[in-house]
Amino acid sequence: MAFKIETVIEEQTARMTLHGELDSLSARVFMTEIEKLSGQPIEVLVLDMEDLDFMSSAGLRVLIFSKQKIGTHLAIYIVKPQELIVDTLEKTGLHHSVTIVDQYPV
Amino acid sequence: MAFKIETVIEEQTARMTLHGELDSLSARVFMTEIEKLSGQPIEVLVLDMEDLDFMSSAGLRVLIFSKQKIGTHLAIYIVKPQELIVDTLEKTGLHHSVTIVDQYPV
Amino acid sequence: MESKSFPGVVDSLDELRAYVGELSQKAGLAKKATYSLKLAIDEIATNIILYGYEKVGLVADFKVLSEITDQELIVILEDEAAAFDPLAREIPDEEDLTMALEDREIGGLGIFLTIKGVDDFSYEYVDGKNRNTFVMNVIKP
Amino acid sequence: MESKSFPGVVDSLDELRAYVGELSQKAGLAKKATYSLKLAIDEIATNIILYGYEKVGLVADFKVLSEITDQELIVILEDEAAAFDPLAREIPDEEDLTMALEDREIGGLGIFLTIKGVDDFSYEYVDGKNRNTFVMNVIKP
Ligand SMILES: Nc1ncnc2c1ncn2[C@@H]1O[C@H](COP(=O)(O)OP(=O)(O)O)[C@@H](O)[C@H]1O
Ligand SMILES: Nc1ncnc2c1ncn2[C@@H]1O[C@H](COP(=O)(O)OP(=O)(O)O)[C@@H](O)[C@H]1O
Repeated sequence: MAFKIETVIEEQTARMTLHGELDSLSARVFMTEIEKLSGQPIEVLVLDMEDLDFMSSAGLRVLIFSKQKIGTHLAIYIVKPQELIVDTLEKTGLHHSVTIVDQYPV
Repeated sequence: MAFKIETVIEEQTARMTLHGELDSLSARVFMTEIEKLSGQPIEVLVLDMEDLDFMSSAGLRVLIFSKQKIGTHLAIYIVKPQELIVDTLEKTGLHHSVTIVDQYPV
Repeated sequence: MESKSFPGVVDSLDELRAYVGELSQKAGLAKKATYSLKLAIDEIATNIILYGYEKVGLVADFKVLSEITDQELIVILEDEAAAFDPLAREIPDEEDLTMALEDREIGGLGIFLTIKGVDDFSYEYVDGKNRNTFVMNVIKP
Repeated sequence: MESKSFPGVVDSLDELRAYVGELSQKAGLAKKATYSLKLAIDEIATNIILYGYEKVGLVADFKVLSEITDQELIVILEDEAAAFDPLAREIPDEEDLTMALEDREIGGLGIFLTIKGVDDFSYEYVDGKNRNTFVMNVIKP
Protein backbone atom coordinates (compact mmCIF):
# COMPACT_ATOMS: atom_id res chain seq x y z
CA MET A 1 0.00 0.00 0.00
CA ALA A 2 1.22 3.49 -0.87
CA PHE A 3 3.42 5.16 1.72
CA LYS A 4 2.74 8.71 2.86
CA ILE A 5 4.46 10.94 5.36
CA GLU A 6 3.56 14.35 6.81
CA THR A 7 6.00 16.45 8.79
CA VAL A 8 5.18 19.28 11.16
CA ILE A 9 7.95 21.14 12.97
CA GLU A 10 7.06 23.13 16.05
CA GLU A 11 9.72 24.66 18.24
CA GLN A 12 12.26 21.89 18.80
CA THR A 13 9.92 19.04 18.00
CA ALA A 14 9.53 17.39 14.61
CA ARG A 15 6.39 15.30 14.27
CA MET A 16 6.00 12.89 11.38
CA THR A 17 2.91 10.87 10.64
CA LEU A 18 3.54 7.70 8.64
CA HIS A 19 0.88 5.87 6.63
CA GLY A 20 0.92 2.68 4.58
CA GLU A 21 3.94 0.42 4.13
CA LEU A 22 7.55 1.31 4.80
CA ASP A 23 9.88 -0.77 2.62
CA SER A 24 13.19 -0.03 0.93
CA LEU A 25 11.47 2.03 -1.73
CA SER A 26 9.39 4.21 0.58
CA ALA A 27 12.20 4.45 3.15
CA ARG A 28 13.89 6.78 0.68
CA VAL A 29 11.11 9.28 1.15
CA PHE A 30 11.39 8.95 4.95
CA MET A 31 15.19 9.31 4.71
CA THR A 32 14.86 12.54 2.75
CA GLU A 33 12.49 13.97 5.40
CA ILE A 34 15.02 13.16 8.13
CA GLU A 35 17.91 14.58 6.12
CA LYS A 36 16.02 17.89 5.93
CA LEU A 37 16.13 18.14 9.73
CA SER A 38 19.89 17.83 9.95
CA GLY A 39 21.47 21.05 11.10
CA GLN A 40 18.17 22.21 12.66
CA PRO A 41 17.95 22.44 16.46
CA ILE A 42 15.56 19.51 16.85
CA GLU A 43 15.41 17.85 20.29
CA VAL A 44 12.42 15.54 19.90
CA LEU A 45 11.29 13.40 16.97
CA VAL A 46 7.75 12.08 17.24
CA LEU A 47 6.79 9.34 14.80
CA ASP A 48 3.10 8.65 14.61
CA MET A 49 2.80 5.05 13.41
CA GLU A 50 -0.83 4.20 14.07
CA ASP A 51 -1.53 3.94 10.33
CA LEU A 52 1.73 2.25 9.41
CA ASP A 53 0.99 -1.35 8.40
CA PHE A 54 4.44 -2.65 7.51
CA MET A 55 8.04 -1.78 8.28
CA SER A 56 11.11 -3.59 6.98
CA SER A 57 14.74 -3.18 8.06
CA ALA A 58 14.93 -0.22 5.69
CA GLY A 59 12.70 1.63 8.18
CA LEU A 60 14.91 0.66 11.11
CA ARG A 61 17.87 1.99 9.19
CA VAL A 62 16.24 5.40 8.94
CA LEU A 63 15.65 5.41 12.72
CA ILE A 64 19.34 4.73 13.32
CA PHE A 65 20.29 7.39 10.80
CA SER A 66 18.02 9.96 12.53
CA LYS A 67 19.88 9.68 15.74
CA GLN A 68 23.28 9.88 14.06
CA LYS A 69 22.27 12.82 11.96
CA ILE A 70 20.27 15.01 14.27
CA GLY A 71 22.43 14.20 17.27
CA THR A 72 22.62 11.62 20.02
CA HIS A 73 20.66 13.93 22.34
CA LEU A 74 17.62 13.37 20.12
CA ALA A 75 14.65 11.75 21.87
CA ILE A 76 12.58 9.55 19.57
CA TYR A 77 8.96 8.79 20.47
CA ILE A 78 7.01 6.23 18.51
CA VAL A 79 3.29 6.71 18.92
CA LYS A 80 0.92 3.71 18.70
CA PRO A 81 2.92 1.33 16.53
CA GLN A 82 1.04 -1.80 15.49
CA GLU A 83 1.86 -4.96 17.42
CA LEU A 84 3.85 -6.61 14.63
CA ILE A 85 5.99 -3.52 14.19
CA VAL A 86 6.69 -3.45 17.95
CA ASP A 87 7.84 -7.04 17.47
CA THR A 88 10.40 -5.97 14.88
CA LEU A 89 11.64 -3.15 17.12
CA GLU A 90 12.07 -5.58 20.00
CA LYS A 91 13.71 -8.36 18.04
CA THR A 92 16.34 -5.98 16.72
CA GLY A 93 16.89 -4.20 20.03
CA LEU A 94 15.78 -0.83 18.71
CA HIS A 95 13.21 -0.47 21.47
CA HIS A 96 16.13 0.34 23.79
CA SER A 97 16.77 3.54 21.90
CA VAL A 98 13.27 4.82 21.28
CA THR A 99 10.28 5.34 23.56
CA ILE A 100 7.06 3.63 22.57
CA VAL A 101 4.01 5.59 23.75
CA ASP A 102 0.26 5.77 23.31
CA GLN A 103 0.23 9.49 22.78
CA TYR A 104 2.56 12.46 22.64
CA PRO A 105 2.91 14.64 24.67
CA VAL A 106 2.88 11.68 27.04
CA MET B 1 39.17 7.23 -19.12
CA ALA B 2 36.20 5.91 -21.03
CA PHE B 3 35.65 2.16 -20.95
CA LYS B 4 35.05 0.19 -24.11
CA ILE B 5 34.49 -3.47 -24.78
CA GLU B 6 34.27 -5.51 -27.99
CA THR B 7 33.02 -9.06 -28.11
CA VAL B 8 33.64 -11.63 -30.81
CA ILE B 9 32.18 -15.11 -30.51
CA GLU B 10 33.67 -17.87 -32.61
CA GLU B 11 32.70 -21.48 -32.13
CA GLN B 12 32.87 -22.07 -28.37
CA THR B 13 35.20 -19.17 -27.64
CA ALA B 14 34.10 -15.69 -26.61
CA ARG B 15 36.80 -13.07 -26.96
CA MET B 16 36.39 -9.68 -25.33
CA THR B 17 38.79 -6.77 -25.72
CA LEU B 18 38.70 -4.28 -22.84
CA HIS B 19 39.94 -0.69 -23.10
CA GLY B 20 40.18 2.14 -20.59
CA GLU B 21 39.19 1.90 -16.95
CA LEU B 22 36.99 -0.74 -15.37
CA ASP B 23 35.23 0.66 -12.27
CA SER B 24 31.82 0.05 -10.74
CA LEU B 25 30.15 2.15 -13.44
CA SER B 26 31.80 0.50 -16.44
CA ALA B 27 31.62 -2.96 -14.86
CA ARG B 28 27.90 -2.79 -15.59
CA VAL B 29 28.65 -2.80 -19.30
CA PHE B 30 31.02 -5.74 -18.87
CA MET B 31 28.40 -7.58 -16.76
CA THR B 32 25.80 -7.16 -19.47
CA GLU B 33 28.18 -8.62 -22.06
CA ILE B 34 28.76 -11.66 -19.86
CA GLU B 35 25.06 -12.07 -19.14
CA LYS B 36 24.46 -12.32 -22.90
CA LEU B 37 26.67 -15.42 -23.01
CA SER B 38 24.70 -17.32 -20.42
CA GLY B 39 22.90 -20.24 -21.96
CA GLN B 40 25.29 -20.30 -24.91
CA PRO B 41 27.68 -23.27 -25.26
CA ILE B 42 30.82 -21.23 -24.47
CA GLU B 43 33.88 -23.18 -23.28
CA VAL B 44 36.57 -20.49 -23.35
CA LEU B 45 36.47 -16.81 -22.40
CA VAL B 46 39.43 -14.75 -23.61
CA LEU B 47 39.81 -11.30 -22.08
CA ASP B 48 42.26 -9.08 -23.88
CA MET B 49 43.44 -6.58 -21.26
CA GLU B 50 46.46 -4.98 -22.89
CA ASP B 51 44.68 -1.63 -23.12
CA LEU B 52 42.94 -1.84 -19.76
CA ASP B 53 44.51 0.74 -17.42
CA PHE B 54 42.52 0.26 -14.24
CA MET B 55 40.39 -2.46 -12.65
CA SER B 56 38.62 -2.24 -9.30
CA SER B 57 36.91 -5.02 -7.35
CA ALA B 58 33.85 -4.43 -9.52
CA GLY B 59 35.85 -5.98 -12.36
CA LEU B 60 36.83 -8.97 -10.22
CA ARG B 61 33.20 -9.45 -9.38
CA VAL B 62 32.35 -9.82 -13.07
CA LEU B 63 35.08 -12.47 -13.45
CA ILE B 64 33.57 -14.48 -10.60
CA PHE B 65 30.10 -14.04 -12.07
CA SER B 66 31.30 -15.29 -15.49
CA LYS B 67 32.35 -18.59 -14.10
CA GLN B 68 29.14 -19.02 -12.11
CA LYS B 69 26.98 -18.06 -15.02
CA ILE B 70 28.58 -19.74 -18.01
CA GLY B 71 29.55 -22.79 -16.01
CA THR B 72 32.42 -24.02 -13.90
CA HIS B 73 33.92 -25.79 -16.92
CA LEU B 74 34.65 -22.35 -18.41
CA ALA B 75 38.34 -21.62 -19.01
CA ILE B 76 39.21 -17.93 -18.60
CA TYR B 77 42.33 -16.56 -20.30
CA ILE B 78 43.53 -13.06 -19.53
CA VAL B 79 45.80 -11.76 -22.25
CA LYS B 80 48.56 -9.25 -21.42
CA PRO B 81 47.14 -7.60 -18.31
CA GLN B 82 49.17 -4.63 -17.04
CA GLU B 83 51.42 -5.29 -14.08
CA LEU B 84 49.27 -3.45 -11.53
CA ILE B 85 46.20 -5.36 -12.60
CA VAL B 86 48.12 -8.65 -12.22
CA ASP B 87 48.88 -7.42 -8.70
CA THR B 88 45.19 -7.09 -7.92
CA LEU B 89 44.44 -10.55 -9.33
CA GLU B 90 47.22 -12.03 -7.18
CA LYS B 91 46.33 -10.20 -3.97
CA THR B 92 42.76 -11.41 -4.18
CA GLY B 93 43.63 -14.96 -5.22
CA LEU B 94 41.82 -14.72 -8.53
CA HIS B 95 44.93 -15.77 -10.43
CA HIS B 96 44.23 -19.31 -9.22
CA SER B 97 41.08 -19.41 -11.29
CA VAL B 98 42.17 -17.72 -14.50
CA THR B 99 45.16 -18.24 -16.79
CA ILE B 100 47.33 -15.22 -17.50
CA VAL B 101 48.94 -15.42 -20.93
CA ASP B 102 50.83 -13.31 -23.44
CA GLN B 103 48.69 -14.35 -26.35
CA TYR B 104 45.76 -16.55 -27.19
CA PRO B 105 45.77 -19.15 -28.67
CA VAL B 106 48.72 -19.78 -26.39
CA MET C 1 4.25 -25.48 -7.81
CA GLU C 2 2.69 -22.16 -8.63
CA SER C 3 5.06 -19.64 -10.24
CA LYS C 4 4.99 -15.87 -10.74
CA SER C 5 7.63 -13.46 -12.10
CA PHE C 6 8.41 -9.92 -10.96
CA PRO C 7 10.68 -7.32 -12.53
CA GLY C 8 13.85 -6.95 -10.45
CA VAL C 9 13.22 -3.38 -9.26
CA VAL C 10 12.23 -2.00 -5.85
CA ASP C 11 8.87 -0.97 -7.28
CA SER C 12 7.95 -4.65 -7.35
CA LEU C 13 8.14 -5.07 -3.56
CA ASP C 14 4.64 -3.78 -2.92
CA GLU C 15 3.05 -6.23 -5.33
CA LEU C 16 5.31 -9.01 -4.06
CA ARG C 17 4.05 -8.52 -0.49
CA ALA C 18 0.46 -8.49 -1.73
CA TYR C 19 1.09 -11.78 -3.54
CA VAL C 20 2.64 -13.34 -0.43
CA GLY C 21 -0.45 -12.17 1.43
CA GLU C 22 -2.68 -14.08 -1.01
CA LEU C 23 -0.60 -17.25 -0.74
CA SER C 24 -0.69 -17.04 3.05
CA GLN C 25 -4.43 -16.68 3.04
CA LYS C 26 -4.85 -19.70 0.75
CA ALA C 27 -2.59 -21.70 3.04
CA GLY C 28 -4.54 -20.57 6.09
CA LEU C 29 -1.67 -18.80 7.90
CA ALA C 30 -2.47 -16.67 10.93
CA LYS C 31 -2.03 -12.89 10.81
CA LYS C 32 1.27 -12.85 12.67
CA ALA C 33 2.79 -15.64 10.58
CA THR C 34 1.65 -13.88 7.42
CA TYR C 35 3.35 -10.68 8.48
CA SER C 36 6.61 -12.45 9.36
CA LEU C 37 6.66 -14.23 6.02
CA LYS C 38 5.98 -10.98 4.15
CA LEU C 39 8.80 -9.33 6.04
CA ALA C 40 11.27 -12.17 5.41
CA ILE C 41 10.49 -12.28 1.69
CA ASP C 42 10.58 -8.49 1.39
CA GLU C 43 14.05 -8.43 2.99
CA ILE C 44 15.58 -11.09 0.75
CA ALA C 45 13.91 -9.72 -2.38
CA THR C 46 15.22 -6.25 -1.53
CA ASN C 47 18.75 -7.64 -1.33
CA ILE C 48 18.40 -9.50 -4.61
CA ILE C 49 17.22 -6.32 -6.29
CA LEU C 50 19.70 -3.90 -4.72
CA TYR C 51 22.84 -6.03 -4.43
CA GLY C 52 22.27 -8.81 -6.93
CA TYR C 53 20.85 -6.74 -9.78
CA GLU C 54 20.92 -2.93 -9.55
CA LYS C 55 24.38 -2.54 -8.03
CA VAL C 56 26.02 -4.51 -10.83
CA GLY C 57 23.72 -3.38 -13.62
CA LEU C 58 21.88 -6.63 -14.25
CA VAL C 59 18.38 -6.22 -15.63
CA ALA C 60 16.38 -9.35 -14.86
CA ASP C 61 13.23 -10.70 -13.28
CA PHE C 62 13.02 -12.81 -10.17
CA LYS C 63 10.53 -15.61 -9.61
CA VAL C 64 8.31 -16.68 -6.76
CA LEU C 65 7.60 -20.41 -6.70
CA SER C 66 5.20 -21.74 -4.11
CA GLU C 67 3.51 -24.84 -2.84
CA ILE C 68 0.86 -25.35 -0.23
CA THR C 69 0.69 -28.70 1.54
CA ASP C 70 -1.32 -29.84 4.52
CA GLN C 71 1.41 -28.90 6.93
CA GLU C 72 3.20 -26.00 5.33
CA LEU C 73 3.47 -23.11 2.93
CA ILE C 74 6.73 -23.21 0.96
CA VAL C 75 7.84 -20.13 -0.96
CA ILE C 76 10.99 -19.99 -3.08
CA LEU C 77 12.61 -16.83 -4.45
CA GLU C 78 14.69 -17.61 -7.52
CA ASP C 79 17.05 -15.07 -9.07
CA GLU C 80 19.69 -14.81 -11.81
CA ALA C 81 22.31 -12.83 -9.89
CA ALA C 82 25.78 -13.91 -8.79
CA ALA C 83 25.77 -16.59 -6.11
CA PHE C 84 25.06 -15.20 -2.65
CA ASP C 85 24.31 -17.30 0.42
CA PRO C 86 22.61 -15.19 3.11
CA LEU C 87 23.48 -17.86 5.67
CA ALA C 88 27.22 -17.62 5.04
CA ARG C 89 27.53 -14.24 6.75
CA GLU C 90 27.66 -13.59 10.41
CA ILE C 91 24.38 -12.23 11.61
CA PRO C 92 24.25 -9.72 14.48
CA ASP C 93 24.32 -11.32 17.94
CA GLU C 94 22.66 -10.39 21.24
CA GLU C 95 25.38 -7.92 22.09
CA ASP C 96 25.14 -6.02 18.82
CA LEU C 97 21.42 -5.75 19.23
CA THR C 98 21.55 -4.12 22.65
CA MET C 99 24.07 -1.48 21.60
CA ALA C 100 22.84 2.08 21.60
CA LEU C 101 21.30 3.16 18.33
CA GLU C 102 23.89 5.78 17.64
CA ASP C 103 26.85 3.42 18.05
CA ARG C 104 25.73 0.67 15.82
CA GLU C 105 26.61 -0.41 12.41
CA ILE C 106 23.56 -0.40 10.28
CA GLY C 107 24.12 -3.68 8.41
CA GLY C 108 22.85 -7.20 8.80
CA LEU C 109 19.36 -6.57 10.15
CA GLY C 110 17.58 -7.74 7.02
CA ILE C 111 18.95 -11.27 6.99
CA PHE C 112 18.58 -11.45 10.79
CA LEU C 113 14.86 -10.65 10.58
CA THR C 114 14.42 -13.18 7.80
CA ILE C 115 15.97 -16.04 9.72
CA LYS C 116 14.15 -15.20 12.95
CA GLY C 117 10.80 -14.78 11.26
CA VAL C 118 10.21 -18.02 9.39
CA ASP C 119 9.95 -21.64 10.51
CA ASP C 120 12.66 -22.67 8.12
CA PHE C 121 14.98 -20.82 5.78
CA SER C 122 17.45 -22.39 3.38
CA TYR C 123 19.61 -21.44 0.44
CA GLU C 124 21.02 -23.23 -2.59
CA TYR C 125 22.65 -22.30 -5.90
CA VAL C 126 21.35 -24.51 -8.71
CA ASP C 127 21.66 -24.24 -12.50
CA GLY C 128 23.13 -20.77 -12.29
CA LYS C 129 20.33 -19.53 -10.05
CA ASN C 130 20.03 -18.55 -6.40
CA ARG C 131 17.15 -20.21 -4.57
CA ASN C 132 16.08 -18.83 -1.20
CA THR C 133 13.45 -21.07 0.40
CA PHE C 134 11.02 -19.97 3.12
CA VAL C 135 8.82 -22.44 4.98
CA MET C 136 5.93 -21.61 7.33
CA ASN C 137 4.11 -24.28 9.29
CA VAL C 138 0.37 -24.29 8.91
CA ILE C 139 -1.42 -24.94 12.16
CA LYS C 140 -4.72 -26.62 11.42
CA PRO C 141 -7.54 -25.71 13.79
CA MET D 1 44.20 21.31 3.41
CA GLU D 2 42.98 21.36 -0.16
CA SER D 3 39.31 20.46 -0.63
CA LYS D 4 37.18 19.39 -3.59
CA SER D 5 33.57 18.20 -3.80
CA PHE D 6 32.09 15.56 -6.06
CA PRO D 7 28.44 14.63 -6.66
CA GLY D 8 27.63 11.32 -4.93
CA VAL D 9 27.03 9.29 -8.10
CA VAL D 10 29.10 6.56 -9.81
CA ASP D 11 29.71 8.91 -12.73
CA SER D 12 32.05 10.88 -10.45
CA LEU D 13 34.51 8.01 -10.02
CA ASP D 14 36.39 8.71 -13.22
CA GLU D 15 37.03 12.33 -12.32
CA LEU D 16 37.83 11.33 -8.75
CA ARG D 17 40.59 8.99 -9.91
CA ALA D 18 41.97 11.68 -12.19
CA TYR D 19 42.05 14.08 -9.24
CA VAL D 20 43.85 11.53 -7.04
CA GLY D 21 46.32 11.15 -9.91
CA GLU D 22 47.05 14.89 -9.81
CA LEU D 23 47.52 14.91 -6.05
CA SER D 24 49.86 11.92 -6.28
CA GLN D 25 51.94 13.62 -8.93
CA LYS D 26 52.21 16.79 -6.83
CA ALA D 27 53.27 14.71 -3.85
CA GLY D 28 55.83 12.83 -5.96
CA LEU D 29 54.38 9.33 -5.52
CA ALA D 30 55.71 6.54 -7.70
CA LYS D 31 53.52 4.91 -10.35
CA LYS D 32 52.69 1.83 -8.30
CA ALA D 33 51.80 3.82 -5.18
CA THR D 34 49.65 6.14 -7.27
CA TYR D 35 47.71 3.21 -8.70
CA SER D 36 47.18 1.64 -5.25
CA LEU D 37 45.91 4.91 -3.85
CA LYS D 38 43.55 5.42 -6.80
CA LEU D 39 42.24 1.90 -6.31
CA ALA D 40 41.75 2.33 -2.53
CA ILE D 41 39.92 5.63 -2.94
CA ASP D 42 37.81 4.32 -5.82
CA GLU D 43 36.72 1.35 -3.69
CA ILE D 44 35.69 3.39 -0.65
CA ALA D 45 34.04 6.11 -2.76
CA THR D 46 32.10 3.42 -4.64
CA ASN D 47 30.79 2.09 -1.34
CA ILE D 48 29.83 5.56 -0.11
CA ILE D 49 27.93 6.18 -3.33
CA LEU D 50 26.23 2.78 -3.64
CA TYR D 51 25.56 1.87 -0.01
CA GLY D 52 25.70 5.22 1.79
CA TYR D 53 23.75 7.28 -0.71
CA GLU D 54 21.99 5.55 -3.61
CA LYS D 55 20.68 2.53 -1.75
CA VAL D 56 18.87 4.67 0.82
CA GLY D 57 17.96 7.53 -1.51
CA LEU D 58 20.27 10.21 -0.14
CA VAL D 59 21.31 12.84 -2.65
CA ALA D 60 24.53 14.46 -1.47
CA ASP D 61 28.09 15.32 -2.42
CA PHE D 62 31.21 13.83 -0.92
CA LYS D 63 34.42 15.70 -0.31
CA VAL D 64 38.09 15.00 -0.88
CA LEU D 65 40.37 16.78 1.57
CA SER D 66 44.11 16.48 1.08
CA GLU D 67 47.43 17.53 2.44
CA ILE D 68 50.95 17.02 1.15
CA THR D 69 53.80 17.04 3.64
CA ASP D 70 57.45 16.16 3.24
CA GLN D 71 56.85 12.59 4.26
CA GLU D 72 53.33 11.81 3.13
CA LEU D 73 50.24 12.40 1.06
CA ILE D 74 47.09 12.38 3.17
CA VAL D 75 43.70 12.10 1.50
CA ILE D 76 40.39 12.15 3.37
CA LEU D 77 37.00 11.15 1.95
CA GLU D 78 34.20 12.85 3.86
CA ASP D 79 30.55 11.89 3.39
CA GLU D 80 27.11 12.60 4.84
CA ALA D 81 25.78 9.06 4.94
CA ALA D 82 24.90 6.93 7.97
CA ALA D 83 27.92 5.92 10.05
CA PHE D 84 29.85 3.04 8.53
CA ASP D 85 33.25 1.83 9.68
CA PRO D 86 34.92 -0.26 6.96
CA LEU D 87 37.34 -1.61 9.59
CA ALA D 88 34.56 -3.04 11.74
CA ARG D 89 33.80 -5.85 9.31
CA GLU D 90 35.72 -9.03 8.90
CA ILE D 91 37.78 -8.89 5.77
CA PRO D 92 38.44 -12.04 3.72
CA ASP D 93 41.34 -14.13 5.00
CA GLU D 94 43.96 -16.23 3.21
CA GLU D 95 41.67 -19.22 3.02
CA ASP D 96 38.82 -17.31 1.41
CA LEU D 97 41.18 -15.92 -1.16
CA THR D 98 42.45 -19.29 -2.34
CA MET D 99 38.99 -20.76 -2.81
CA ALA D 100 37.99 -21.55 -6.35
CA LEU D 101 36.33 -18.68 -8.15
CA GLU D 102 33.05 -20.46 -8.56
CA ASP D 103 32.68 -21.31 -4.88
CA ARG D 104 33.30 -17.92 -3.43
CA GLU D 105 31.14 -15.28 -2.02
CA ILE D 106 31.63 -12.11 -3.95
CA GLY D 107 31.72 -9.64 -1.03
CA GLY D 108 34.45 -7.93 0.89
CA LEU D 109 37.10 -7.54 -1.80
CA GLY D 110 36.80 -3.76 -2.01
CA ILE D 111 37.68 -3.03 1.61
CA PHE D 112 40.36 -5.73 1.50
CA LEU D 113 42.09 -4.06 -1.47
CA THR D 114 41.85 -0.69 0.23
CA ILE D 115 43.50 -1.79 3.44
CA LYS D 116 46.22 -3.76 1.62
CA GLY D 117 46.99 -0.97 -0.81
CA VAL D 118 47.75 2.06 1.36
CA ASP D 119 50.41 2.73 4.00
CA ASP D 120 47.75 3.70 6.50
CA PHE D 121 43.97 3.63 6.53
CA SER D 122 41.73 4.91 9.32
CA TYR D 123 38.12 5.76 9.94
CA GLU D 124 36.24 8.13 12.22
CA TYR D 125 32.72 9.53 12.53
CA VAL D 126 32.82 13.23 13.43
CA ASP D 127 30.12 15.91 13.40
CA GLY D 128 27.66 13.66 11.63
CA LYS D 129 30.16 12.80 8.91
CA ASN D 130 32.16 9.72 7.96
CA ARG D 131 35.85 10.35 7.43
CA ASN D 132 37.96 7.73 5.69
CA THR D 133 41.64 8.67 5.77
CA PHE D 134 44.28 7.29 3.38
CA VAL D 135 47.98 7.91 3.91
CA MET D 136 50.79 7.17 1.45
CA ASN D 137 54.45 7.59 2.37
CA VAL D 138 56.46 9.71 0.02
CA ILE D 139 59.92 8.30 -0.60
CA LYS D 140 62.26 11.14 -1.42
CA PRO D 141 65.01 10.31 -3.91
N1 LIG E 1 21.68 -10.93 -3.00
C1 LIG E 1 22.83 -10.42 -2.53
N2 LIG E 1 23.91 -10.33 -3.33
C2 LIG E 1 25.08 -9.83 -2.86
N3 LIG E 1 25.26 -9.38 -1.60
C3 LIG E 1 24.23 -9.44 -0.76
C4 LIG E 1 22.97 -9.96 -1.16
N4 LIG E 1 22.14 -9.90 -0.10
C5 LIG E 1 22.84 -9.37 0.92
N5 LIG E 1 24.10 -9.09 0.54
C6 LIG E 1 25.17 -8.58 1.41
O1 LIG E 1 24.84 -8.93 2.75
C7 LIG E 1 24.82 -7.78 3.58
C8 LIG E 1 23.79 -7.91 4.70
O2 LIG E 1 22.46 -7.82 4.20
P1 LIG E 1 21.27 -7.39 5.16
O3 LIG E 1 21.22 -8.31 6.33
O4 LIG E 1 20.01 -7.31 4.36
O5 LIG E 1 21.66 -5.97 5.72
P2 LIG E 1 21.93 -4.59 5.01
O6 LIG E 1 21.28 -4.60 3.67
O7 LIG E 1 21.31 -3.63 5.95
O8 LIG E 1 23.43 -4.43 4.96
C9 LIG E 1 24.59 -6.62 2.63
O9 LIG E 1 25.12 -5.43 3.12
C10 LIG E 1 25.32 -7.08 1.37
O10 LIG E 1 26.69 -6.80 1.47
N1 LIG F 1 29.58 3.29 3.10
C1 LIG F 1 28.93 2.16 3.42
N2 LIG F 1 27.73 2.21 4.03
C2 LIG F 1 27.09 1.08 4.37
N3 LIG F 1 27.55 -0.16 4.14
C3 LIG F 1 28.72 -0.29 3.53
C4 LIG F 1 29.48 0.85 3.14
N4 LIG F 1 30.63 0.40 2.59
C5 LIG F 1 30.59 -0.94 2.62
N5 LIG F 1 29.44 -1.37 3.19
C6 LIG F 1 29.09 -2.79 3.45
O1 LIG F 1 30.29 -3.53 3.52
C7 LIG F 1 30.27 -4.63 2.59
C8 LIG F 1 31.66 -4.92 2.06
O2 LIG F 1 32.11 -3.92 1.16
P1 LIG F 1 33.21 -4.24 0.07
O3 LIG F 1 34.43 -4.78 0.76
O4 LIG F 1 33.45 -3.05 -0.79
O5 LIG F 1 32.65 -5.43 -0.78
P2 LIG F 1 31.35 -5.58 -1.69
O6 LIG F 1 30.91 -4.21 -2.09
O7 LIG F 1 31.86 -6.38 -2.82
O8 LIG F 1 30.35 -6.32 -0.88
C9 LIG F 1 29.24 -4.22 1.55
O9 LIG F 1 28.65 -5.33 0.95
C10 LIG F 1 28.25 -3.43 2.38
O10 LIG F 1 27.34 -4.28 3.02
